[in-house]
Amino acid sequence: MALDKNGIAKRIAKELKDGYYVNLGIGIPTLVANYIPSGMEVILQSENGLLGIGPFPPDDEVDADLINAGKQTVTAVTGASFFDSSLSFAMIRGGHVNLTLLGAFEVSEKGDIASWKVPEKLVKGMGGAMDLVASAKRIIVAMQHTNKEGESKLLRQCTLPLTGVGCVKRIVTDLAVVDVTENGFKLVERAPGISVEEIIKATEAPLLVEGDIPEMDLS
Amino acid sequence: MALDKNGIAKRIAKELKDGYYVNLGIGIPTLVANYIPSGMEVILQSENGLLGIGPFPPDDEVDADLINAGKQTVTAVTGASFFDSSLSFAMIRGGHVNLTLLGAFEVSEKGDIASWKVPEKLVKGMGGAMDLVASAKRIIVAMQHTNKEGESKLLRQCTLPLTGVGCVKRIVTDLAVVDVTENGFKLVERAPGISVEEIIKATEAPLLVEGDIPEMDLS
Amino acid sequence: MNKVVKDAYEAIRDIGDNATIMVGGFGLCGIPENLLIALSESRVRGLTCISNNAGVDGFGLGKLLNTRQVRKMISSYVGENKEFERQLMAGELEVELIPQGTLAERCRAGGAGIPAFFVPAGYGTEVAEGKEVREFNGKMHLLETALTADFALIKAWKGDTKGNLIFRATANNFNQAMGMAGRITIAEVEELVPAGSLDPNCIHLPGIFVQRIFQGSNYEKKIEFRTVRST
Amino acid sequence: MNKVVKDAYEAIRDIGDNATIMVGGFGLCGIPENLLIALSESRVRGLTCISNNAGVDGFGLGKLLNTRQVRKMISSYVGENKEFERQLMAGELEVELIPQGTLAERCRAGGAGIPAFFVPAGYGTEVAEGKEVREFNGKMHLLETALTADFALIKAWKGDTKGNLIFRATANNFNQAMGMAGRITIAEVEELVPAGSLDPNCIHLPGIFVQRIFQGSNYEKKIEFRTVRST
Repeated sequence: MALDKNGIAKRIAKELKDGYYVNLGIGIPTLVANYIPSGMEVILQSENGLLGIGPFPPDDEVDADLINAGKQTVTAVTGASFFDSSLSFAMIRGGHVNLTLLGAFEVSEKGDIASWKVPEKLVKGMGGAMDLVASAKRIIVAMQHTNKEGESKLLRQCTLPLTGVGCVKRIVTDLAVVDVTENGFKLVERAPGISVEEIIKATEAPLLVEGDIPEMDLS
Repeated sequence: MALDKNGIAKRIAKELKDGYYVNLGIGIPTLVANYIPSGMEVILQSENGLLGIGPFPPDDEVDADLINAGKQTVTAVTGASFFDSSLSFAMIRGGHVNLTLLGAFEVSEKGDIASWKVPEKLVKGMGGAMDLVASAKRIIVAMQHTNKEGESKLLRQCTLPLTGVGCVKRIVTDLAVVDVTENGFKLVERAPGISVEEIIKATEAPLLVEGDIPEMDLS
Repeated sequence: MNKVVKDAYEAIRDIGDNATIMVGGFGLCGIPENLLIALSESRVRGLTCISNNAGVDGFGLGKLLNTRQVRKMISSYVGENKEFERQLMAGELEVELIPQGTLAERCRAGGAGIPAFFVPAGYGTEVAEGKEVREFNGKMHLLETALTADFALIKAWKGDTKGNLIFRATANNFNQAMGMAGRITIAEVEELVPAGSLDPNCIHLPGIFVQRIFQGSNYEKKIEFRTVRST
Repeated sequence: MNKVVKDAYEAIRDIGDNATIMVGGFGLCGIPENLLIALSESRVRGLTCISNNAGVDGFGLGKLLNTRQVRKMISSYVGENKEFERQLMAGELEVELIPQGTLAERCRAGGAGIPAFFVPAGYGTEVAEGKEVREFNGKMHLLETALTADFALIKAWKGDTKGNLIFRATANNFNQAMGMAGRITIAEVEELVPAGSLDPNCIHLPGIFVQRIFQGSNYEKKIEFRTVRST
C-alpha cells in the first residue's frame, strides 16, 4: 500500500546519521523530525537563523522572536545558536549542512527540481529553496509519486519553472525510493506491498530496475 | 621652521569632525589621537577588530587579548565593540570609516601612494594598507616632505611598488598641506615660517600655487 | 555626536519619494514596527522596498502596500498578503524575486564594499536570466551584485547610544546585513541603554553602521503561525 | 556525536604532509598555542600555512618555521621574524602576500560557498598581476577567489561541547573567518563548557563549523609590544 506522509518521513529518517546537520523543508520533511532514532544526535538548521530547532513550544512559552523558516513558533534545543541570515546561508552555501530534505512539484531524471512556481497560479517566491538545492551536499526530495490528477512527478523533463538543475540525488515517495544516476532514475526500494510494475507505471521517465528490489525498512 | 611629528599630527587633527570614525595608521597618524579637540567625539577603528580604541593601559591592566593593529597593548573606550577581521574590513571597504590617516614613502601627483615595500630591503607585507587606501572615503597621508637623503617624496610618479592608485586626496608634511587635484599637486597651506619657494624646492612634481598661501593653524 | 532621535517620526523625517529602503525582518519576526507605522502615516510615495517578505494584510510592510506607497518590492517570498497579490496581478506593483541567501549576501556585500560575487543559487533557473555564468570547481555560478539602500530600517532587541546593536533569537535575520547596507541606517530597539551597558564582545552590529537610533514603543510582535505542542 | 578531543595531540592526529592549514590570530594575539606546539612536535612537513602573520622567532608559527615544517606562507604581514626572513631570502620558503582585508574575506568566502568576489584593494599594484579587473560604480576592482584549508586551527575564549565558540576582545581577528573555511576545523579554547552554558544569542562561530574542540592549557599569551601609559 502506498505510504502516508508519516511513512515517507519514517523512511527518510533512515538517511540520517549521528552528528548530521539537516535542513528540513516545509511539509513532509518537517515530519522527519519526529522519527530521528533515539540516541542519534541530529541538529536541525533553520535558514532564518537558528541551529538547533527544538519542538513546538508549550502554549505559555510561545515567543514571537523564535520562529522557524515556515514562520511557526518553535523552541531551541540545548546548545543551539542564533545568527543572521547571511551567516545562515553561508552554512548552507558553504556545504556545512550535511543533508537537505525538501518537497517538490516535479523532479527530472537529470536531477532537476521544480518546486516554487506555477505560472499564473503560484508566484509567492522561492524563499531559500534555490540556495538550498544549489548548495547542499546531499539533497533528498520527499513527495508523492504522482500529483492530484494522477500524473507522474518523476519526469524526463520538468514542465514547471526550475528551482535548480542536476541537484537531486534521491527521491522518497509514497511508492518508492528512486535515485538519480548518470543513466537516469534508478529504483532502489519499494514501499511495502507495492510492485515494481506499479512504480514503473507511476513514473513517466524510464526507470532502471536491476535485480530484486527490496521493500523499504520502516521499522 | 619645519614641523616635528607632533606638529604634523596637530595639523591633521584639524581635519577631524565630530562623530568621525577614523583609522589611524602606524607612526605619525597614531599621534593624532593626542590632539582630538576636547568635546569632539572621534571613534578610532583598529583593523584587527576594535571600534573605539582607548589610550594605552596602565601597567597593571595590560591585556594580551586587547591590541591595536600595530600589536601594541591598548584599551577600549566606553561603547566600544569587538568583531572579526572580515567585519572589520567590511567597515573599511564599505566606506563606513570616514577618514584614513597613514604614512607613505612616496605620493604621486595622481594620488598614487607607495608605502609598503622597498624591493630587496623591506618585504614584510602590506598588512591592511592596500585595503585602506583602496576603500576609504577620504585618505590623508602624513609624512615628511623629503626623505633622509633630502629627496622629495611628492613625485610625478612613484618609484617604489604601489600600495594604491589615485586614492590620496591630501598630504600633510612637515612643510605644507598639499592637495591632489585633477591638475596635480596644489599647495594649500605652509608650515609656520616656511616659504612657498622652500616648498616648491622640496617638491619634485610641479606644484600649483594660487594666490596667497596661508600658514597652518596649529592653535 | 548624537545618534539618538526621539521617535520613529523624527527618524524618518528625510525619507523622500522614490527612495530605496531596506526593511529588516523575516515574516513578521524582527520587523521595525514603529518605523513602518510612521512611514505609512507619511506622504512618501514610490518606494522601492528591499525586504525578505512583504508583511501580511495591514501589518508590517502590508501597511505600506495598503496605502499604495510602494512602487517595487525586492523580496524572496511574498505570500501571506492578499492586497499584495491584487496589486501584483493588476500590474500596480513591480516585484523582483531573489533567492533568500542571495538576498542576504547581496545586502552584506553592499555594506562590505564588495560590488559583486558568485553564487550557485539560481543557476539554470529564471533567476539566471541576463546574469553572467561562470564555472568554479566544476560547478556553475551566477554573478550577483551588491544591494544598498538610501535608508535601512531595522529593529534590534537592545541598542546603546553609540548605535551598537544586539538582536534576540531569530529576530535578527535580515536586520544585521541590511543594517550594514543602508547609506542611512535607522535602528529601533526594544531597549535603549547608555553606552557601556552592552558587552563589547557581544555586539551583533557595531555602531559605525547605525546613524539613528530610538527606543520603540507598543510592540505588537504579531505571530503568523502560532504553533504549540499539547502538553 | 562527540566533538571533544583530549588535547592538541589527538586533535592534529591526521594532519599529513603537504596539508594546507589555516591558523587564526593577529600577531601573537588569539593564536592556537597548544595546536602549534603539538604540530611543531609532529613529523609533519611541507605545510602550506594561511595565516595573517608568521609569528615571532620561536613562538607561534615561528615554531613551525624553526622546524622547517612550512613550505609556503600565505599572509598579509610577515615582519617580526628573523628566521622567516632568512628562509625567504635563501629561497627555502615560498611566500604569497595578500592584503589583510582580502585575506579575511577570502577565508569567509571559502566558508560561505562564494568561489569569487570583487574588491578594490590592490588594483594597480603588484597584487593585481594576473587577476581579472572590472569596473563597478566607476571604480576598478580585482576578482579574488575563495580560500579553504584541509584544517583550520583556531583559538577561542570559551567553547561548548557542541563546538559553539565565543572570542574575547581582539583575540577573535581571523579565527572566526578561518573557522568557517576549514574542511576540518579544530578549536582550542581557554574554557570548555557543557552545551547550554553559553548564551545562544552571543555565539560568534556556531558549532556547525567546528569538528573538534578541546580545552588548551598553559597559555603564555605573549605580547609583542607591551605599551603602557605612565599613571
